[in-house]
Amino acid sequence: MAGPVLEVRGLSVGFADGRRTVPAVHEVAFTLHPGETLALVGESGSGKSVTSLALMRLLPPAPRTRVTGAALLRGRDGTVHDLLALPDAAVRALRGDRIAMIFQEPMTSLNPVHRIGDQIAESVRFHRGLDRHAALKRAEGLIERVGIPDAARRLRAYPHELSGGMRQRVMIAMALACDPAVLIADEPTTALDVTVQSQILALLKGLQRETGMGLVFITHNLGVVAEIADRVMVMYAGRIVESGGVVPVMTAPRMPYTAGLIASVPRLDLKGGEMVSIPGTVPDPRAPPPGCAFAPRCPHRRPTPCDEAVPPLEAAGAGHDVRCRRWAEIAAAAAPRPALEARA
Amino acid sequence: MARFLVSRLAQSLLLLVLVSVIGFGVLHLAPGGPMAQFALVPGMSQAQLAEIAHAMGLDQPLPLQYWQWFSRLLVGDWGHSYRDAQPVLAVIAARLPATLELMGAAIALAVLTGVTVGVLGAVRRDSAFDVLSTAGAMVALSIPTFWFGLVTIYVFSVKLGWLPAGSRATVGDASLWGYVHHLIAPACVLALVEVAVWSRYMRSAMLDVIDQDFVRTARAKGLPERRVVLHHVLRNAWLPMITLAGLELPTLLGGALVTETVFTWPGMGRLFLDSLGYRDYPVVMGILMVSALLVLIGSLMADLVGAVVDPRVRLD
Amino acid sequence: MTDAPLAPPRRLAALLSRRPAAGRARSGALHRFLRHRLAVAGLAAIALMLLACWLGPLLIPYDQLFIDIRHRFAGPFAGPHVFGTDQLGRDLLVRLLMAGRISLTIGFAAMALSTAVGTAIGLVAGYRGGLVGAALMRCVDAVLCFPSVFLLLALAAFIRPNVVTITLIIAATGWMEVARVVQGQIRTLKARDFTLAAELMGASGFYVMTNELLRNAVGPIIVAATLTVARAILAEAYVSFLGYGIQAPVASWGNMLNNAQQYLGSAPWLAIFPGLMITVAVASFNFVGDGLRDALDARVEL
Amino acid sequence: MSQDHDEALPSARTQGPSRRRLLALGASAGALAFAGPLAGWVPGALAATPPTKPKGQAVIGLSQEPTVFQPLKLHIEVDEAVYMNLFGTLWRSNPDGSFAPDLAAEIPSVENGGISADGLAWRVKLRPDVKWHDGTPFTAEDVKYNLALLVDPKFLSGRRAGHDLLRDVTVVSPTEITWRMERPYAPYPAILSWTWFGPKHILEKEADINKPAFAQNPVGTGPFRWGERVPGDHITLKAYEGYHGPGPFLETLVIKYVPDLTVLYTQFQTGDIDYIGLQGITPDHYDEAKTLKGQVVQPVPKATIENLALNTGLPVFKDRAVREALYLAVDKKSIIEQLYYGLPVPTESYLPMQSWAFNPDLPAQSYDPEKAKATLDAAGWAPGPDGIRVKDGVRLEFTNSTTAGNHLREQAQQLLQQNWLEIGARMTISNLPPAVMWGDYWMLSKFESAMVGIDFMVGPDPDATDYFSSHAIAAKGGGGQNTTQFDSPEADALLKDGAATVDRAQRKAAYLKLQALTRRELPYLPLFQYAMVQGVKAGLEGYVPNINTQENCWNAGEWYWA
Repeated sequence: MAGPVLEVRGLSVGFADGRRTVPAVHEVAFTLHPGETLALVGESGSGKSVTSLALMRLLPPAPRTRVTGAALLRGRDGTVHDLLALPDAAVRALRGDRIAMIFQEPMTSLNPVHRIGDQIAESVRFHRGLDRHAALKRAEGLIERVGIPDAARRLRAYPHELSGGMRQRVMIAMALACDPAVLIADEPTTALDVTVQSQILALLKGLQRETGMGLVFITHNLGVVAEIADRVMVMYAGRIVESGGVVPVMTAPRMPYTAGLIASVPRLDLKGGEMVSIPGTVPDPRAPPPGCAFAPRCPHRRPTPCDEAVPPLEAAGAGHDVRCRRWAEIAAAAAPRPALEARA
Repeated sequence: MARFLVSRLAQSLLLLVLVSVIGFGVLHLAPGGPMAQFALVPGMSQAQLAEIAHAMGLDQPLPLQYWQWFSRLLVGDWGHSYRDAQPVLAVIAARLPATLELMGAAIALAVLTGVTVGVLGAVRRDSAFDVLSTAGAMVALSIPTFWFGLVTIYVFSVKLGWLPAGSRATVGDASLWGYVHHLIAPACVLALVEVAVWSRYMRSAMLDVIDQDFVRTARAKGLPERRVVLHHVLRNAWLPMITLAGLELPTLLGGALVTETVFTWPGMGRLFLDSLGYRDYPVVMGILMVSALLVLIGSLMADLVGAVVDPRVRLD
Repeated sequence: MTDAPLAPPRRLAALLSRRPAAGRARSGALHRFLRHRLAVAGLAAIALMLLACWLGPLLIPYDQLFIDIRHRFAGPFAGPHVFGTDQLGRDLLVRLLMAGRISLTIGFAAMALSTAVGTAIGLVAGYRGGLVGAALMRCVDAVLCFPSVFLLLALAAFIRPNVVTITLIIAATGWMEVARVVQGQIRTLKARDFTLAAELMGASGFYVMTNELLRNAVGPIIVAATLTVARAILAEAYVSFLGYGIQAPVASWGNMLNNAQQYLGSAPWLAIFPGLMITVAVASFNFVGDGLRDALDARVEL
Repeated sequence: MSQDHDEALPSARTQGPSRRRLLALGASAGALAFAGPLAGWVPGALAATPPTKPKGQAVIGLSQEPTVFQPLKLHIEVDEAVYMNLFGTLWRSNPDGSFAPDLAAEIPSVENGGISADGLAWRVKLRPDVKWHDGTPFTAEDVKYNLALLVDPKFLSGRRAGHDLLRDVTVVSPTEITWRMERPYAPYPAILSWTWFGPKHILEKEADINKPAFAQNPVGTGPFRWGERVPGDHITLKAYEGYHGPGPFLETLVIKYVPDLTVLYTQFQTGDIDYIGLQGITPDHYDEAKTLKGQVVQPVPKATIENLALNTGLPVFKDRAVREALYLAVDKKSIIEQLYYGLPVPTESYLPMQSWAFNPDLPAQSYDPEKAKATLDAAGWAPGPDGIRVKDGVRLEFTNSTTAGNHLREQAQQLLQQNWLEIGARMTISNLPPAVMWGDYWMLSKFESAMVGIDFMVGPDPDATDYFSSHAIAAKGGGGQNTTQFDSPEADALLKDGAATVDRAQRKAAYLKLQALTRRELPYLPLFQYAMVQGVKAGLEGYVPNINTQENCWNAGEWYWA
């Protein structure tokens, strides 16, 4: 492979709140290679969606948000563009073409008053300059490709005439319209029935194989991660707290938070098994804890070193990073299945 | 669809009957009457007056008068004007086009301006433009239309001499410009309140839509902002506006009456005032019925058009 | 189910939304109202106007009715009459303020009346529902079919105009919206549990209506009432302007305009001051209504 | 007839000409229709000659809308502006008060044998060359039909009084008609001067004579024929080339309806309107209008007298002393000079000063509150605790009404209110919409006091029976407009004398006495005789104000552009 298709460096996002700026994302960095799937995992408010919207430049403009860092996207011709530094028009030319996104709510993410064919074709018409007829032809192909039967007829359907799963397929078709190099999928299955979920995941995986696109898959559900991701990046309170290959992170999480997330996955093999959850809530970004942001909810918390300062991201193995002062201690002391389970 | 139409029509007819009862009651229970004009005829004796009243059916009990009027209405006979003996429908029909012209121009102006201001205000929310246009709309809603009309005449006709002071056209000048020239001031005055209403509604409808997910989807496609706003936000936001157009009809008609008075516009509103002065009951009732009819048709049309342009709505 | 432990990112939505954070709702309607600068300005203007109209005339050494025919059409801001004099040589300022008393009184009285009637009809229609409710609401619809100006003029042409009758006819053409708002509100409230709870506890219909439903519909009613004051002032002005309203020598803002129309060329201040007073008064009530709408979170559009 | 100076009143004012003595200084006497420029009216340009073919257009602006186009039907003053130009009368009144034949070949008189010495037998000769606008010849049959229709009980006639005295109307030949009068009635020639005729051959075919299709496309014998009507806006009349008299010189005559007086004036100012009819330019604009370039603006006297009508049927007004005192307390000078800009002329009579029967020797009122108080004191009206006078339990307190919306009159009312309060009389203003004011409220004397402009004459004739005869009190079952309920046997006798003879000297003697009587008894407090500010665009020749007609566009057939 010819190097990463997307490289994010030191991405930080802050929201203006009155005269202050409330930080939402700190110094996020990652790389994405063609054909690779990176799962971005975290609770609500962890900053994963903000990260993706910042990459897409879909956050409100400057005075309301402050975005710093770089997001280098490799263009079709091999040139590298910094998504965060380009003028709006240049970003628009890449958005929907080289980098595309699908959203969590298929029910509301489609425009209710336009036919889905037109909505899919719209992107092609703009990026490829096709006329309406040719664009619709292509849309029909895309609809078939995302597994919707009777494509020619569906083209003329309105969103409200489709089920949630169908709509998400339409969203995917729309995102794939211009063969993007990077697809960001923000919780694409959360709002769907479980059976539909796996269909969509399978579809995404299949399409990725066909096109070789890089996939950033955002979810709060680690069960899904295991199915789809090559690498995992866990976020908490706007920071990456653990990242690495899917196997090491899922089997041997080093960050207590990651461990908690894994434990909270409902398991089909445990019949009637109790749901495990992490107590407490995500800290208010306006008043973050002084040290480790997870410390207030962490079973392994020690005032020292946990509350002293924000811990740095440390290497915990090959390509496996973790943001915890005590990861080594905890790992040494604990059994493979972390202690959180007991707290249920 | 058919069932919807039938039930709506039935409801509208019921409303029309109610309207006619209320209108008839208000008019006929009040003091004064059409006999005043006959009483001033030289040599008219009280006995002759009584004869005329009898001939006009004015001496009968009110419910009976109503029934006679209404049963004639049912067969399409709206009666004759007491004043000039012409059929009421002909009298109204002669005046309606002027009113419709004024209303049409005003609504076109109001929709165009109001929608633009509302869209810009929503897109640039909290900008100076937004704050000023919102406050401006509120003030526009508060200016008495007749006063604004007077000031307009004073400034643009009397002081500056740019616009004609009232009337629909200069007699003998049948040019299009002649008509447009006369239309400018009254249409603007009538449009003022409507611009305010439309921009406020448009802005809030836009804001309802602008934060929705599908707008983000459109942006994610890399569409130019212009297209996002016009094709995606506006296309959704103007759907409730169609209903508004229906709801605004009574206000607009009322505003037209006021504007017609100030600008001596030869429309239905002016006729209404003149006929009230003469207690020309058949004409006054006719105008009330026609305006109620317009209002009902307007709201029905708004529903129908709304259903046609909004794929989500099914009428049944 | 997967969402149970970790809710989807609602807070993000709150952050991204550029609307005032919902989280601040707790700081109360008053706070939200006060944040509405135009509404506060409107309230201040109304207070000032009430004060000026009721106290001002006591401080001005002219009688609003005293005719001094030799000093007619004195210009404003020159000489002893601050706002000049009118066509009969009366002091314009004191007339403006006395007219304010009349216009505002009619505004408030018509509001009170139409709100009371509208609320009563809306309550009954909303609570009773069924045939009675439908019949009442059809009547509301029928009256709404008339452009209110038509109805107002039809009524005005027949009455002997004075403050009471003018108030009555304005109220008669202004209660329908309130009725609609209340009826709609009551219907949604009725569908909620607490009505049922009250009824199960044996409360009478009247009790439920007044104590439970009405109390909960009070926000929209207040907003509607405020906007009704604005409408009533405009209505009075128009009727009086046409000469069917408040009669000379008593002044109202509307009939001051009526008399001033023909002097637009020679004495424009006679038309400008009353027109401005109407605009300021109506705008103030509209601003307050708008602020209340936000503060009480009542979606009322009149 | 009550006349109001604002819009939308249903007053069927049908007044007519009177003899203009004072203003007719240079008038060419005689039977010709054209009576030279009036003293007091200065034409805009040097006299030019009329064109040989009809040319150009004149726009007449009116603040009320003509809507009745069947001239015999019940109509109002403004409708006559159309009749004057579209229809013909047997004869019409000149500005000097003489008659000029129109459809008649000559004015019937005792001298030429048209009227018998006792005034009962009439013989009218008609012009042989008159054709209706549709080409049908006009004949005596038309006259007979019209005279019969006017008194047809099924017809909503514009005037029955006078016509109902006719008996044995006989067509002698197509150009000659005769009839007999039930009794001598002096005003009848005057009444005929504003009785316009419609075509028998069309009207007799109407399915319902009260709802005539004729009104859609009226046909007359006047100098102009029907063009088109845009309701609510204007009526266009076209030159009738077959007209039997002089003219028409204008190709088009437009009668435009502009209900708002201010807008009407503005359109006159900007030149959209060439002449403002009816009440003309409002006095408020007089000073400004005088300075207009390109417009000739001047006050023109009207026959209407502004009055305070007191309902003498009420206890408070029964006492002559009260009426006298109220009159003394009226600051007439301020009303005329300040409120009406000095335009009207103060008067003590109910007749215009131009009438041949006008009495110039009546005592002049002077504003004297002290004398008014003394009068009331002497009559036993003593001030009560609140300053309002009382006598025998009757408080000196009453309402005053007029049509709502008449600005100048409302100002005068307010001034009077202040005047009267000074002498201990409280007047409350209670103005009403026209349809209420002029209905039973006025006709059946339900008002207390009213401010009205009245033209008391019957056409050009000074007969005021309708207003002062005790048989004309509608509230007591009479037919007439004696709404003040003035009941005086002396007045009845004088009125009877005046109407029963055609001898002018004899009539004048009766009317002079009657004027002295009403000045003394004061059923009406006379304020002033109206003068309207009228204006025409410079260059419009042939315009001549005529106090004897309702409308000064009476001779528009002879107008032309210089």
